[in-house]
Amino acid sequence: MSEPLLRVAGVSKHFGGFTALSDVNIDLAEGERFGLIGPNGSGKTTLINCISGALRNDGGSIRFRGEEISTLPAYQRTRRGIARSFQIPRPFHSMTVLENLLVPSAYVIHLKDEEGEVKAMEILRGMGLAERARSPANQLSQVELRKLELARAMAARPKLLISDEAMAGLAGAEVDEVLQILFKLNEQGITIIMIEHIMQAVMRFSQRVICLDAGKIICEGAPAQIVANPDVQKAYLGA
Amino acid sequence: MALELSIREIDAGYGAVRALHGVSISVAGGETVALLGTNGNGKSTLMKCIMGMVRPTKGSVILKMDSKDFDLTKLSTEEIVSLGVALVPEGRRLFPKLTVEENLLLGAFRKESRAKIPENLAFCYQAFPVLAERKRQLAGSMSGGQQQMLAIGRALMSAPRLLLVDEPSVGLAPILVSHTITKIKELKERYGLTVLMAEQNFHQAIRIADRGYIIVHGEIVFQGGVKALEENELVKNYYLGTA
Amino acid sequence: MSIDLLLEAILFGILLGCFYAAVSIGLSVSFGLLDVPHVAHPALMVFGSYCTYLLASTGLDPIICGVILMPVFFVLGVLVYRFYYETFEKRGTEAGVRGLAFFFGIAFIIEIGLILVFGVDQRTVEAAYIGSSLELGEYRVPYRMLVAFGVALALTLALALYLSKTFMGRAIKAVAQDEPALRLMGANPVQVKQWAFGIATGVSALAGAMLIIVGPVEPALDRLYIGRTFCVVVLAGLGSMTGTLAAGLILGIAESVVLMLFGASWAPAVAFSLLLLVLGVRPQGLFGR
Amino acid sequence: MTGPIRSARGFWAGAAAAVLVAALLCFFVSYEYFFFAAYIVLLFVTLATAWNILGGYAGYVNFGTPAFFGVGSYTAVVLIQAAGAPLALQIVAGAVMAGLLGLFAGALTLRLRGIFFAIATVALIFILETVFINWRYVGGATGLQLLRPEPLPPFKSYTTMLFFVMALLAVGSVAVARYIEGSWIGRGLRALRDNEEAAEANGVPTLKLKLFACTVMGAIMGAAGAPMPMYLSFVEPASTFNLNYTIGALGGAIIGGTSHWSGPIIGAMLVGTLQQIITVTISGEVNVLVLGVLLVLFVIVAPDGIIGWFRRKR
Repeated sequence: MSEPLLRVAGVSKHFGGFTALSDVNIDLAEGERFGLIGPNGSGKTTLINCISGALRNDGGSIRFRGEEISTLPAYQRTRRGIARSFQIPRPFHSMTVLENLLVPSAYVIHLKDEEGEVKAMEILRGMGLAERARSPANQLSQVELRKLELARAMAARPKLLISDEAMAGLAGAEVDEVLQILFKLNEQGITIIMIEHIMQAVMRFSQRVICLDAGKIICEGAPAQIVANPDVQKAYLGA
Repeated sequence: MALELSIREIDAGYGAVRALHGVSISVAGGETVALLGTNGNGKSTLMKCIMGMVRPTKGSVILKMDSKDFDLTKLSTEEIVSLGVALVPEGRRLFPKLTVEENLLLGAFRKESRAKIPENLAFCYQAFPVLAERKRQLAGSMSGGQQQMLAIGRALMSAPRLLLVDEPSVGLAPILVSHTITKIKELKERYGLTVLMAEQNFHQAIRIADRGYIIVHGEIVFQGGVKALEENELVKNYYLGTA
Repeated sequence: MSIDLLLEAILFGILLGCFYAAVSIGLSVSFGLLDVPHVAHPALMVFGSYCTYLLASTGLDPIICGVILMPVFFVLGVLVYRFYYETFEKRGTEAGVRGLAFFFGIAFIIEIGLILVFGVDQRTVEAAYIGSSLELGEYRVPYRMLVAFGVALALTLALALYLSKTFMGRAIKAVAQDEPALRLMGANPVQVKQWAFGIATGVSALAGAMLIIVGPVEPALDRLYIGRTFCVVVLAGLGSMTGTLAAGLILGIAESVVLMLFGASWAPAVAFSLLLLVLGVRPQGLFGR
Repeated sequence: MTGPIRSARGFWAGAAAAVLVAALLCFFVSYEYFFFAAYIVLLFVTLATAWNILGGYAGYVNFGTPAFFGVGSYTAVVLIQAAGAPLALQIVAGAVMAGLLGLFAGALTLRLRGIFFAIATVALIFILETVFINWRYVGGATGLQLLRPEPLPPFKSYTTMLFFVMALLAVGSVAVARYIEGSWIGRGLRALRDNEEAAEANGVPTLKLKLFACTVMGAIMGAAGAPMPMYLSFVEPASTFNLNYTIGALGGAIIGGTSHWSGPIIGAMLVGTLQQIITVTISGEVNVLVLGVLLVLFVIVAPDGIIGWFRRKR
């Protein structure tokens, strides 16, 4: 059997005396829509920071397309096909929306500006952000900033996209809009990890869900199984 | 005790994102009230509105104390703290490079609480013996459960009358969650506190609460006594998103 | 090289080291604890030396002059921080580059201002303990070094005690770690920082007085002390008071030994080289947490 | 996409015109002091432009201009002493040595916060000054008199020739800065200045880019320092490793504006000219004081510099 797209094996992470992750194992198949849930502070963001390279895991291994990546710097991981959006948007505020997208297109895809702009405009149109292309990033609304996060991640043409709470704080219609964008990207063959607090969204989107609690995986399965799982109920509702 | 917190019809948010829509809740003196809901639904924002860390764009937050009314939307966080309101913040927010004892003593920064330091410190150490054993240790080097104890202890050092606790269960293993919640109940009884606790762990929270509110997408969708909450089938749906 | 000479160098280094700790302790608060890129700290100190020089010309003891100047410098420090806060910290964006440029400009203005008023000549003060030495067997220890040593030790210990035993002191240590959490303790972070910066500046008045007791002072002296003070503060691990004392001793002994082995012309490079070494090898400092 | 191409043509036309004007001045101005003063203004343009590559685009403050500049100067002196090397070789060697120094300083401290890099660059100045004070071969603390060779034809004096060389260096450094600013390198530098973690996540090798910028900055400053001993016919540590170069480079860039390559040109021209006037009419100290006050004022009141005024009005 060939190796999965992403294999997280026995990963742990500590901050001082605090254990943020312990023995986390995840296999992710190509093209999957994968949900990562868990109560606040359960280690979701720490886990994706370890996968994307913003943090180094203390123990365990992370393999992407058969290659050990856990010692690579973040930019190398992006170049190998892992892109992410940030929970709190981090635009390059001195640049326009379009220029924001030209950063990954120059550094990851190695496109010349002319080609990069064409591709970036395509992505922006797909996200309904095209008319804002020439606006400075620091003038965007919250929804637009979230879209910019996703659009910029897409400009790196990732094989794996990690969406870190791209919908937090958005209203109902806006949630649907972002969700549709993610579905569309998945149809193009991109594997997606979605971290979300909005349960309806995760459950609608994901084919498979993992629930973290206090740094450990407590349950894994299809959305319906997860909702029915007593451990998950315990993690959220308590015992 | 003459104390009442009443929040009426507040809207609040960050930039263009509205996190609270017309939320009204009230907490009477001596009560333990639970604010229930999963994350991202506005619990922390509400706590911050009470503490003056987020300003509501609409509505009022009034603290009645000893027949005086304080409009908390007009006061700074420091002034609210000195009225006798303490918050155990989400994620604990300890000073990681200070020792356990220094963290506790900082809790007693407000002038009204300084006289009672020996008494309060002794009580903290009695309630949480682990803090006494580790009083010279740096706060950042302690485990998650110990840090939560310290955060609660630190809030108590200010000798508050109204204690707000934001997500005490965050990042804790189940056994510690239960332990922490039990402690809050003990402390409440011992000090005669009024407690408002934001918590997503439903069953643990209503174990010690008198009443509760369920908040979903920044709106109160259900309120009632413990019995009503327990018997309500909708709770699970609200929580797990199957509604 | 004889053991005797080495011992003498180490003894002198210890005296010098305590003095270096004392002149760095203000920076240990303003940069180490408050995270303000205060490259003008040594210039303010030299400014303190010149103020001492003026006051001492009335016949006052220079240490007394330094103590008198402390409240004045405290107020100056409060004003400088207030200004820095309103202009840079509050606005947030790119405070780094502009804050650094601001303090560098201030240092420059102080230095040139002193040159315009006092000229480039060295200035000294008079006191009974300046010029004579204590004979300890075959060693001679200048009294001025002993006086500076005593005052430095007292100052360092007093500040360390203040920071760990008082409410305001603890708040100062906490403020850069988590400002919103400090608000929840009922303290206003801006007021805490303002107070702390006042103390750091007030302390540098006394440090300036010691500077002119230990040796003659000229306007450009602050440049050397950029190296010494930042070396001590970084080596100590930002904001650690006991670390500051230890780091001061390390620098003092290192300088004194280099002075003995290679001569005075190499001494200025010691602090700067040690600083580079620490930054490259262990930027969290010896006592960093 | 005709816009960028047309403006590129405009730039090169302007650069060629600048060089041509410099050449014409060499033959039609006979007042020697003019070249002496203009050389310094052009030197400041070069230094400020180099400073801005790291300071403006990447947001890392360098206080060590004299260190890079001085390494260039002393590399030239060593070559003159050892082999009587020609000016062009001195400049190239100065650039290489100062570029290596930039690489070293960057590798040591560019992983850290900007303040640590800034302090480390101060350290470089004093360490190098101490080294050269103790190095007899290049004159030690007292310095060294240097004999100027005959100017190359068609220049009528060595000062005129140095003026022209410095004009070439200034134009060259602006061209380099402009290329970096407009290329993927500049975009990466701005990205990491805006948000380092987001830059990494978008494929920008932040440390490598910073090292590159720091090396280029050092090399340009070194090249600008190499002709200085011949300009003065003298070299000594105190005036070579002088903090006035720090404030000149930093002040020129910040006063002119750091967001565009034209900012440091405008700022350095203004500051350099003003300094020449004040030094002659009042005193050297007052001139530095004015520069310090201007710098602080601009940082407070007009953080986007002079070009910020024009950009906002547009």
